[in-house]
Amino acid sequence: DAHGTSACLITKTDTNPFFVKMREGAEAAAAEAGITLRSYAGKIDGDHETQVAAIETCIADGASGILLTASDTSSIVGAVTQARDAGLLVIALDTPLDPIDAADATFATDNFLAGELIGQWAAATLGDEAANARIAMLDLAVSQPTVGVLRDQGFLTGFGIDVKDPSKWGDEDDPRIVGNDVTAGNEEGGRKAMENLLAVDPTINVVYTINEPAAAGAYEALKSIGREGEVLIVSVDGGCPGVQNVADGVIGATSQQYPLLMAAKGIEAIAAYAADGTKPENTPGKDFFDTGVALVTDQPAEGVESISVEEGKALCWG
Amino acid sequence: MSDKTDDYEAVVQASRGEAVADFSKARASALDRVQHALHVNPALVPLVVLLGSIITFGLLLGTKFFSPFALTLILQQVQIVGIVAAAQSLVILTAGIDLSVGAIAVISSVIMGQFTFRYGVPVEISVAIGLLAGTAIGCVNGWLVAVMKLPPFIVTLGMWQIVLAANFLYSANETIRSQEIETEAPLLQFLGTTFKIGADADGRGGATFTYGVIFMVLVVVFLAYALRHTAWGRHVYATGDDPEAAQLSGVNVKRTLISVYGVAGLICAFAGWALIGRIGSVSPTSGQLLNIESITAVVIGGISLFGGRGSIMGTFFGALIVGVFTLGLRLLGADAQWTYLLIGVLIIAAVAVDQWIRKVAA
Amino acid sequence: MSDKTDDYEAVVQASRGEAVADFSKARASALDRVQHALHVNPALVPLVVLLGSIITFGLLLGTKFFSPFALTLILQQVQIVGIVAAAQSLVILTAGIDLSVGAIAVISSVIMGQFTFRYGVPVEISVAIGLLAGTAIGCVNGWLVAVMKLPPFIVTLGMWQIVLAANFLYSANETIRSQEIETEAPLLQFLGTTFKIGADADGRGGATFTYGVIFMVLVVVFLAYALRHTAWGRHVYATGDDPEAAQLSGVNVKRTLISVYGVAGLICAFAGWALIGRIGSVSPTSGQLLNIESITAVVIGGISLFGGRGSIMGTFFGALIVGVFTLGLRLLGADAQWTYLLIGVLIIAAVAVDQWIRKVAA
Amino acid sequence: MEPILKARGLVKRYGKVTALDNCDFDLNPGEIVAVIGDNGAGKSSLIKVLSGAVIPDAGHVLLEGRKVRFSSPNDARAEGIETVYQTLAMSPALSIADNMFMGRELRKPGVMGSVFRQLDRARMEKIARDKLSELGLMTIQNINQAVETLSGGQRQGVAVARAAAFGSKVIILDEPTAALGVKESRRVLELILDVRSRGIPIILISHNMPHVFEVADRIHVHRLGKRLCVIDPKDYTMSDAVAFMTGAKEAPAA
Amino acid sequence: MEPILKARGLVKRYGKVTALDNCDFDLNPGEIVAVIGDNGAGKSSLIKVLSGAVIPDAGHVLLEGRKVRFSSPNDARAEGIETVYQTLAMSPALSIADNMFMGRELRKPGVMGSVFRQLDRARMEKIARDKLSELGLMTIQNINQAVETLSGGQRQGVAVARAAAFGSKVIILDEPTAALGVKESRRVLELILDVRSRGIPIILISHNMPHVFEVADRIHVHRLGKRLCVIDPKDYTMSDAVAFMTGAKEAPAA
Ligand SMILES: Nc1ncnc2c1ncn2[C@@H]1O[C@H](COP(=O)(O)OP(=O)(O)OP(=O)(O)O)[C@@H](O)[C@H]1O
Ligand SMILES: Nc1ncnc2c1ncn2[C@@H]1O[C@H](COP(=O)(O)OP(=O)(O)OP(=O)(O)O)[C@@H](O)[C@H]1O
Ligand SMILES: O[C@@H]1[C@H](O)[C@H](O)CO[C@H]1O
Ligand SMILES: [Mg+2]
Ligand SMILES: [Mg+2]
Repeated sequence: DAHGTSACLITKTDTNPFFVKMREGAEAAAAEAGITLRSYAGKIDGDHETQVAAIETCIADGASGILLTASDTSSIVGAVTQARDAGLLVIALDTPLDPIDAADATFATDNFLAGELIGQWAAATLGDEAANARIAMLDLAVSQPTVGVLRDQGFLTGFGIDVKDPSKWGDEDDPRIVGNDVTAGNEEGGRKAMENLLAVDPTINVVYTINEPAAAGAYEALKSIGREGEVLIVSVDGGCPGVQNVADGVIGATSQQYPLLMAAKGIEAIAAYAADGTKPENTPGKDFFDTGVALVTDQPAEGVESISVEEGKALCWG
Repeated sequence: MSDKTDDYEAVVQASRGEAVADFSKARASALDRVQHALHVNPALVPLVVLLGSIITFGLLLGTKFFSPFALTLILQQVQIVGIVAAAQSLVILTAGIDLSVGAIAVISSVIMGQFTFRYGVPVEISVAIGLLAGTAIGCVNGWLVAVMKLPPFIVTLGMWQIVLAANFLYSANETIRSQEIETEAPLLQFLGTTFKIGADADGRGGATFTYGVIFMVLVVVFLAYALRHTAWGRHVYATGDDPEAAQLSGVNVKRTLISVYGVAGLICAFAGWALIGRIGSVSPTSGQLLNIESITAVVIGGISLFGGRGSIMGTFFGALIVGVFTLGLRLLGADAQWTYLLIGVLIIAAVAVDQWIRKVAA
Repeated sequence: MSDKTDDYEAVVQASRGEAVADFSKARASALDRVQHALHVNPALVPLVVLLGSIITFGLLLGTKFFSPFALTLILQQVQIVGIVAAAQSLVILTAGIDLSVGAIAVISSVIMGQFTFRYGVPVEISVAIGLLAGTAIGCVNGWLVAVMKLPPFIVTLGMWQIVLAANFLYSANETIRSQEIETEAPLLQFLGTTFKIGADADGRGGATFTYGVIFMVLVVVFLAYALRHTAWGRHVYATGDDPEAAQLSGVNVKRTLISVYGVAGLICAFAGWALIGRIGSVSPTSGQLLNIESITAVVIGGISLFGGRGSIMGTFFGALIVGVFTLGLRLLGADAQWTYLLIGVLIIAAVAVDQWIRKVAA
Repeated sequence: MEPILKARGLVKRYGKVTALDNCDFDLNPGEIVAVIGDNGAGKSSLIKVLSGAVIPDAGHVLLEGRKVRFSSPNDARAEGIETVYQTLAMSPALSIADNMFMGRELRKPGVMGSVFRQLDRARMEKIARDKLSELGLMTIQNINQAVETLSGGQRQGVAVARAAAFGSKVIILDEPTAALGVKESRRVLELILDVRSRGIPIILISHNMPHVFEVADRIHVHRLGKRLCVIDPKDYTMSDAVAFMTGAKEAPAA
Repeated sequence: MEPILKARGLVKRYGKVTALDNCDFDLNPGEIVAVIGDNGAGKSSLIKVLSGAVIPDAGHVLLEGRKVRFSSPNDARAEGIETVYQTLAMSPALSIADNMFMGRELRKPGVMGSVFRQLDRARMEKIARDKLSELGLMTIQNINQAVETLSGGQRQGVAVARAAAFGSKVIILDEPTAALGVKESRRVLELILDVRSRGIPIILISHNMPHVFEVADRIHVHRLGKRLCVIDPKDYTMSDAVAFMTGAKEAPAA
């Protein structure tokens, strides 16, 4: 009986639909398992201090476990250790900690892989033209948070471009890259960044975007100069509006991740731990539990595994 | 020889027609004329800076920058900030500040979208409700400032957090997609409607305008008129200059303040509408930096944060200066981080130049 | 009967010892004493609000909140904001504002870390260099405000962007991991050192303090002393009250301003050091909200944004009030957005209560 | 004769200080009443109540026998009471014309005025210029120059001209010559007499005894927040007045 | 006799306005010089140059024959020149004692003072209280009350007391009685005479001719930004002075 058990969910923000859905998923699973769930979130992506304070609050609150999507994967380790020392089960969701075993378990998407898939798809779709591609890179923020770097570098790797230092974007010198600009992960930023890069080079034909809102903004910029049909836009997330945008041809392909699964798995694990102290296991062969990533597109490319928009819609999260 | 019976005041009794104090009219040099022009029209300095930077980037970048396409692109990029900064100018002219402008814009756009899509309210009415909501929030700000006499910084800091949180709670962070709006409620995107002048046969290049850009210009012109040519405008300046003096000399300071914050809220709500036009969709996460960006435009435009001095045209030029620099630096190849840094330098430099020109001219 | 020869001034010639103006001493009621206490010690209002909110949450939450562990946890959670808010108070007392505080704290911590790890500089020297860098940035702010006479809002807005971008460029966005610091340069984490009072056998529960918390208290006490008991402190108040009058009555306003911004920079650099202690690692993305959070604490603490009025103890209580509300609301089960919304309400309410108490008492 | 302006039992407290302590006041039609008193006696507080700038804690004001409740200076102005405050109450950054017409701006005739609410600048400037030169108070180079560019004396002059131009029932002047030079003060005194000759009564606060005795019809002596007595300048000397006001001599029964 | 303070060829322009137009000035040891002139004649500008508050565009100032370059009021104060400005220059939120010692605070003796730089409040308050009562200017209930709680007249008194207490070489007073009542003005005049009897020379700006003629040893007539003439009050009447100052009469050769 899980009565009296409580758990915490700490997300990077609760303004990003990704985390909103994750929270809804966790709430539903918690209600089912009879667990009380408290949710916390940073004010902005990268708001690390609020997450530390949240962990402390969970300890004070006597929670059994914490589900955490860390804003700063290595800085948070101290607070996580404190929680584990206090007897809480800490599970990293979506974003692995650094080092990964600082958490009791990790249920996550492989963000580099997510980027790699759309990179491979874009290269395969262009075929020989990939050699002459004009690529715009729409990243997250000048502070270069890790998700953004992993997806960006994954995309370039998948596309076949040398990424130089894989821990930062913008140091590449491949002439096919027109430039990097930042979007704050929203439509407005996506549009402005796209416009800026189009002013540099109006012949851009491949656009990497950090997430689907940024992709939607980029599309508006292209539409306003009448080039929306001639450019490949790729993105990451697989939210329902994003998948719908793939269906509508706004986005060519997107890498879908599964926050609801992460949340549900996390709650299950905490319930089990509270009941008899068992800890969750990793996906065989990996040092975390991979909740998977799938490329969603209706124009499958040869050699790149993908699912259809129909399938994507069935799995989408918001 | 002096004694207290001396009726010395009689000396001046006769000379009633004479001048008491007069300014020397000599040296009406070119410098004088410049100074006078600056006093009468404080927006001249930012205009000079704007033209200077356009010319500089034009020389450095050639037609890449100096094309109808790039120049009108800047207008499109600054339209939201420009509209919000017009609202911000009003508030700052009264010696206030409004940190909630961005939050008001966003919640208004969310209300327009959610009323249309969640509740099925006709889109015209939803837009009206959104505009009303923005105005209402502005009026609450104004009431707290004018009647409760709380400092504007605090009132709008609190309101910012309240409105933003309410926005996320209400919208459940859901985006309404561009394609849905286009088919079901195109009026929401009305201010995004584009028209081109001088494009090529395929409709590419050339000057591109949107109704949002036109709207921004109209707001600025309208406010410039209202501030300069109506009693309300004079009262706004007087309130910002010295609220106590304004009250004593017959201005209803409370009403003026509430109207200013209310109008600012309305303009921000329009900015929210224009935002839908610009990004196509209704997104509750937009507009988070609008407060800082609008204040930056106002200050670069030469309006004093202490109230009562400056002109709304200056704000318009201030917004354009930031736009010109941002695009210009990107086209010159500065990366995002460097651009961010250089805009910081620009902010300080623009104000320093402004001070310097005024000092030299004075 | 009147004529101008009447030497009416002679009437008052004799009565030299008499009082010119005197206050009625009647009605020295309890209310009067409250008013006097409030005037002499403006931090009383936030103290009352603080105690009231601790008691309220204590009643609502019982020992979950009202335990040494939870109460000292609040201290730990507010330490960084508390230190930065102390710096912010100084600046606001001079009628300025410092938007760059967070950026200064972060770049200082990055410098301490990078000098130690990238260049192999001994950690003591790296810390000193970090503190110096913070001070230097503060002095540049001060110079721009005092000598170039630019508005503090703009100077520090620009500096915020410049320092933040420089921080990202310099650090290459690299975090220095806690584990490395612990083994190679533990001095960087010095202010994070914990000690417990009254913990159980396993070291759990009980009151937990860190050197950072102690440091915050020391900074506040030190500044309270300096502001109240040294000439420099009086000059800070005079400068904020009326800079022109201060200058005319013998205060070196420029030097005072530069020293204030410089000291603020130094304190922020210390906050950067404490930040390493708190989060374990050196992370260039921390501290982005410190400017707004510190201003909030200052204002809730009753320091006027117009300068010259208020006390640093008030700021300390202000920071604690926010900490108490945040933890209390969370423990009560409010989710993040509701907490933000309620903090927004708190900000406005705290200032309204402050105004009201002063009005009633006056 | 029924006073045009009458106050009874006015009380105004600022915290511990009682600025007005059950104070009475009377102004008869067509007369100049001077209010004299020590610094801090409460003279400015009294006229602030009469002009609507301060709301009294107790007591009432009667205008032409009607009880009036002013809650702002605008209310008093609407009744024809114009005031020059000790602090002048001008907006430094605005022009002389703007300041003169603040709160009672003239609009253009026709649609421009009624629909677009456009100010009739030309007309306001002309009137402002006329008023200033008619009163002979000063030569202003440019009616559009900002008030902050004027000297203290010039500002004082503009404030007085504004009151004289618009006051239809009562004009109140709080130390209008304090900052003025000999010549400028003289002009203001002449102006005061001019205004009275137009039949408008005036309340004049001043510390300058010769001026007070020269122009006042009656003198209200204020002491410790209340009316001590009212004297006729023809019956008493300046020395008497000063003695009453400072408490050196017993005041006559009011 | 060598003047203690001497200025030659001072020029100060504010934009188009020339506030000082090649102005000279002399103050002899132990004397009271009054400066009179119309509003806007440049009197305040002159004394702001002499007291370091304004740096002149041209010209120079000699103190006891030495050329001095004041770049702030502090420089002038360090030389023993104290000034009461027309605007008073007080920090409203600070106490009377704080204001009196602003910029020259006393520190505790011993380590507390030298290392911890602690102010000696008790001593400063005592001195402030003594100075105020010694000058008999006013009764202050509490030396620690904020200046903003004082009436205009009381503030004026504190400012004058501050200058009188610290001025060792020259005391400059810019319209010190403008806002004061009869009794309070009287006190200030007595104070001025007291100070002279201590051998300290005084510069007094005033629009009050009887006061000027009562206390001044010489009168500097200022007109259109420069010294028009210097007259001895024993040789001329007030009417003469006013006539010179307003330009109604030709001035005597300086
Ligand atoms: N706004 C205020 N707040 C607090 N006290 C005030 C305020 N206004 C006036 N007082 C106090 O009320 C008393 C009367 O002030 P008032 O200004 O009416 O005097 P007055 O007779 O006009 O003096 P003066 O001749 O110096 O102008 C004084 O003690 C003054 O300090
Ligand atoms: N800071 C300033 N900026 C611009 N003009 C100024 C400034 N200070 C003084 N002036 C101008 O200089 C001239 C002389 O001013 P000043 O104050 O010296 O006159 P004053 O003789 O003291 O007059 P009053 O008797 O009215 O005090 C005036 O025309 C005034 O407007
Ligand atoms: O890490 C997260 C998620 O993977 C999601 O894409 C939302 O934005 C990022 O910050
Ligand atoms: Mg008065
Ligand atoms: Mg003067």
